[in-house]
Amino acid sequence: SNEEAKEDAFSAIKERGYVVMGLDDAFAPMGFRDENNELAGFDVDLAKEVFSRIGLEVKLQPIDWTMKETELNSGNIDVIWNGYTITAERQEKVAFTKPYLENRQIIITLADSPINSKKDLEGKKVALQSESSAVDAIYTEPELVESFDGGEPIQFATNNEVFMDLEAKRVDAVVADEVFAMYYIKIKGPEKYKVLEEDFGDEQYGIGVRKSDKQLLEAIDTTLDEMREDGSYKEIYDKWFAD
Amino acid sequence: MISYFYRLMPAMISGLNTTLKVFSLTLILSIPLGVLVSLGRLSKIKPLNSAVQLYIWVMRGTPLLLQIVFIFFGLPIVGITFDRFTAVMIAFVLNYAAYFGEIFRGGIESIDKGQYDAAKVLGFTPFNTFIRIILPQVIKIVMPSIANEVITLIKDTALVYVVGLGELLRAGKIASNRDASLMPLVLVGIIYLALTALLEAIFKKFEGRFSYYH
Amino acid sequence: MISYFYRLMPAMISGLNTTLKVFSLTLILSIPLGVLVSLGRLSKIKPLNSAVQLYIWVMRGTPLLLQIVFIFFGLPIVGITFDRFTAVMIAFVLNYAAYFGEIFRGGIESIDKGQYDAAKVLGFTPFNTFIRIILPQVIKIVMPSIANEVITLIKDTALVYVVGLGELLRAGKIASNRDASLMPLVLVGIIYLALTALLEAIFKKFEGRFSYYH
Amino acid sequence: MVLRVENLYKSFKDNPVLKNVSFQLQAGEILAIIGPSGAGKTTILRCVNNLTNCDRGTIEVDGMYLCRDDGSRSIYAKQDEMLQIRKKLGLVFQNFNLFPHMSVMQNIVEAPINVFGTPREDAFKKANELLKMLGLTDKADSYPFELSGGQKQRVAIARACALNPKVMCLDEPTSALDPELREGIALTIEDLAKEGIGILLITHDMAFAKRVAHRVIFIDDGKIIEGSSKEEFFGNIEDNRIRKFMAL
Amino acid sequence: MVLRVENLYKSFKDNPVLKNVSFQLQAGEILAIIGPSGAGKTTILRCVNNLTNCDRGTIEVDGMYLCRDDGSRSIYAKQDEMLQIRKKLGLVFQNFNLFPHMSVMQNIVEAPINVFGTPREDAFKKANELLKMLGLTDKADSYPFELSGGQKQRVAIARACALNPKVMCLDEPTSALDPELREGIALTIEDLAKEGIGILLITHDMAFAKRVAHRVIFIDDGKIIEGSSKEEFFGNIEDNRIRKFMAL
Ligand SMILES: Nc1ncnc2c1ncn2[C@@H]1O[C@H](COP(=O)(O)OP(=O)(O)OP(=O)(O)O)[C@@H](O)[C@H]1O
Ligand SMILES: Nc1ncnc2c1ncn2[C@@H]1O[C@H](COP(=O)(O)OP(=O)(O)OP(=O)(O)O)[C@@H](O)[C@H]1O
Ligand SMILES: [Mg+2]
Ligand SMILES: [Mg+2]
Repeated sequence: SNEEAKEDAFSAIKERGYVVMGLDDAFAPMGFRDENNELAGFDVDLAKEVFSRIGLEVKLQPIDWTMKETELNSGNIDVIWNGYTITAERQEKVAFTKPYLENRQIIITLADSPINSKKDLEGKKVALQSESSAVDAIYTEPELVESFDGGEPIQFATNNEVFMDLEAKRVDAVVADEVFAMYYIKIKGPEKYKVLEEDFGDEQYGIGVRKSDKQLLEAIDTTLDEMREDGSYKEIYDKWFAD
Repeated sequence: MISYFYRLMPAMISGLNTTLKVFSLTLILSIPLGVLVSLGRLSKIKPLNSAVQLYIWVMRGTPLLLQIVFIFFGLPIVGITFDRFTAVMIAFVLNYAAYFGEIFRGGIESIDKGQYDAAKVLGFTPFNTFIRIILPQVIKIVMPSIANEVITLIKDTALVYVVGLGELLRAGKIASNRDASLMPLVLVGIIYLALTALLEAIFKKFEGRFSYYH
Repeated sequence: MISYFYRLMPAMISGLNTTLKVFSLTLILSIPLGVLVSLGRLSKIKPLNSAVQLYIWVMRGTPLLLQIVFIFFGLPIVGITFDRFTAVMIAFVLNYAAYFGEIFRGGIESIDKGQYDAAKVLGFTPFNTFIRIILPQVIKIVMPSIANEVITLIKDTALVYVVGLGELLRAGKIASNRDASLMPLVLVGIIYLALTALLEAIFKKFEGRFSYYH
Repeated sequence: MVLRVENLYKSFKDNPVLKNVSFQLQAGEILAIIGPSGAGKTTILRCVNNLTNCDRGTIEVDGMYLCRDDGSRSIYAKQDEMLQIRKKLGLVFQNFNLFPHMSVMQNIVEAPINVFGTPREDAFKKANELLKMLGLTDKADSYPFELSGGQKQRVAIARACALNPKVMCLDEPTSALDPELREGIALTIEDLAKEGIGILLITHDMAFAKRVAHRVIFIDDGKIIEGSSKEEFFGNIEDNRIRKFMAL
Repeated sequence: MVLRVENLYKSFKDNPVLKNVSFQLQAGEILAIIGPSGAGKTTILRCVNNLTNCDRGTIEVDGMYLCRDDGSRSIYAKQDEMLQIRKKLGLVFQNFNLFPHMSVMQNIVEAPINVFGTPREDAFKKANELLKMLGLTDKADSYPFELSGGQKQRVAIARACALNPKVMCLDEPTSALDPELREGIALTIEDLAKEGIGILLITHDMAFAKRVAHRVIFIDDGKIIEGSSKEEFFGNIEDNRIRKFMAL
């Protein structure tokens, strides 16, 4: 495709002085609007710091998550940075930085649920967010998925609805990003939920850039490494995820 | 690309299945209900008239999406729980009946008063007058507006995603996200176009059947 | 809850701003365009008629969402680039003109042929016949169907999220996700209801203005 | 007596159109109502057929009260009673009001079959007889928009005659008809009267009124000016206004 | 000569309605067309006013060809020429075709103001004169649905008279009118003729034709059976068919 042929845009970005970062503004706590209608979140804070070290301002551009790769490759945005899980299919379309955050797909039930392990999910209704990496994660164990009530998971547009359906008791368990789930549970009251010990495996968040933008990729990777060493990464991490 | 489309087909067909089920059930139930709504809206019985106006206001005044959310996620809070498909059908039928009702009302109001007079004089009951004299003339007039709503409906079925039912557009989005490609959405577009072409052909046939008189 | 709603208001108002901008611009442009579309659709000039039919088919046959995606993300591939808002407006106006066009067509077709005869005999040009004799009678007939589409439009504006523009429903969803609560969506529903009540009042007034004759 | 109208009043907005109209119609009688345009003739027929509510007055049809003056306003019959009264009444509209979506034949048989439960075959037979009598046999399958003015008018007459009312009202039934057809209509009306049907006929055609009516009433500005048997009426017009009206 | 119709043919589907109709109309002449219902009278007027396309034949209006037979079919005038020809023609419809969304006054002044560019005041003045002449002054602000049959018919006549055509066509202009008003219409028509307008009049009212026409043509089954001056026509009817038609 024509992406490979494109020039490295780094010098052009440097010249204009800002980088456009695409994010889904409904994805708490990675990127979302706070009560003052300002964009906030872990990714937002992290990106601001990274790019200020590179010497660039950040323009935050909310996008529809379905359109993220298209937005990137058509040049509307320069980076996708919003809890963007690294997968093989995506690597064909975009270049990923080194992983900057670990995530797990955890299983949550209501506190009084008899479910205590993956095995107990047999014959039960399980919900998760569609188009999320939770879907890929559970299908790493296809027999288990087939044993669910209905032979497949129930998919909702957002994790918010996934949890609401759990509360309405129409599903017995949900599988969700640890990052989001912990945020949600914290708001709703941890005593209402139970997180199983077993999970559906790890995954990694990376930052996506155009394949031609090798210099930008390089610069982000180097800066993130620096920040891990000097402790500023941990500072931002603690702000959002420490209890 | 053809072979890629081919690989997408099973998921699409399973999505299409839900789409068509919601579509046809909604039509079958909401069109007759819409006729009743229009009659209620035109009724001179004050409380009935006001109730129907309120109903139309709420149904048109909030997005169908929110209505589904309310019926599916909101009602359980007060102890009324429907399964997914039932909740969706209730919301769709109630919503579309309001729109159809207003279309029929417009048609009914544009019928010459002399037609009612003639029917009355011939001894037709109000019911028979409506069924045999007014409705056939109304249908001719409102057909293009009805077609608009029906074609909107085929695409509105996509809203069932909110209760976790998979349908055509969702199948396309899932594939699009997975393969980081817009092609599945293009395929969905083609399928919608084909369905619409079919519907338009049906409506044209219908309009033809009514064009024998001026 | 009131104080919670109060805190949500700034975000809602900023969303509402986009909603209303898209809504009013679309109306102002697509209703006159819709009248032209209906005339093209009724034209006896074969190529024009076919072109308009094709246009209506494509516009109604694919979801507005996909049309926005196509204009914003698809056209740049062939070198035509619009900014977000322009792309949205093009898609909305073209889409709604098709729906309005079909509604007007229904109205025009239901006008008694004698009205054209009378206008012709009095020497009216086709243009004047349409503007002075036909259109005023058509508007009376199609008002309820037009109201349907206008009220749908106010909610369809939510689709601008696909190009990343924030609007009312989006603002509600963001707050709903952030606060893990349905309340922001309830607030959005209330705002939509208020807007619809306003629109319905306007339409009622309009219908009243036309009810002086049968 | 098949129809009795007493002290009928009717206004549109502030415009009084009927001012104390009273008359009676016997079974088998042909009563012509004549009078200038806008006098209120059509309004009388509309009141008698319950298409317009009167303000005051009593209307009695074949022993049943359609409405009854109670001293301050007019009380109308209940719905089921009204349906029964309606079946005793027939009306041919001045502007025909044919059903545009039905063929001539359907226009005629729809009511007999669906309202009176006449067997389909009988209804079609009767309709064919009427069409033949009115010279419309070849138009049975045409739609109203394909008919000439006089053809529409004849279909409207056939449609009303297909039911067997006690009182038949005809509003200008010959306005679009040539002299030849007018004679046909006159014969048809006389046949109906012979069957005991009371005929209420509005016409501007003095020759036609003279030809067919048993009795004539003249109405002007919402009031009955003179009413008498045909011979008296045409032979001996005393009122100046009427003389002027007729003197052409 | 303001109107010439030659060899006019017209069929609806397979039903031939006009079969070789030819006649001429002079300026200031009043020509009555009489004949039975369904004979094709309205169809002739519709062809002359270009509301229906004829199959064959020539129609010439005041020196301009509306359509011209070229030996196999009829060639119609171009659009701009047609608009000019149209301004020479006026028509009162059998079923009036008033504009329901306009008051009586608006119905009358709309065309003079918007088509002929008559100054508003002049148009209203003329309209008021016409309304007065036709006894409708108090109905100027009424809407068509508020009018009686005869009132509608008079508005239709006023609307056509407000323009000054070369040829005025009237389709049963007195069908809903009483004898008094008929005389008024007769005078109106004579006034128009005196101004040099050619009048084409369809009527079933033989007395009216006798009263007002200079010349009469009788049409039956799409063919002209006889045409002659009024005196000859009414004095000396040779054709059996016509005698039967008139003998009532
Ligand atoms: N649109 C049409 N389609 C088919 N047939 C038609 C149409 N218009 C008229 N006709 C037929 O053409 C014939 C002549 O009609 P036309 O209206 O010219 O009659 P007319 O002489 O004016 O009669 P009347 O005195 O009853 O008005 C009639 O038999 C009628 O049924
Ligand atoms: N719906 C209405 N609203 C207001 N005025 C009306 C209405 N219907 C009739 N009128 C008025 O009532 C009067 C009587 O009308 P009606 O139709 O009874 O007259 P008519 O005697 O039948 O006259 P014609 O011989 O012209 O048909 C007229 O002046 C008319 O303008
Ligand atoms: Mg009348
Ligand atoms: Mg005619």
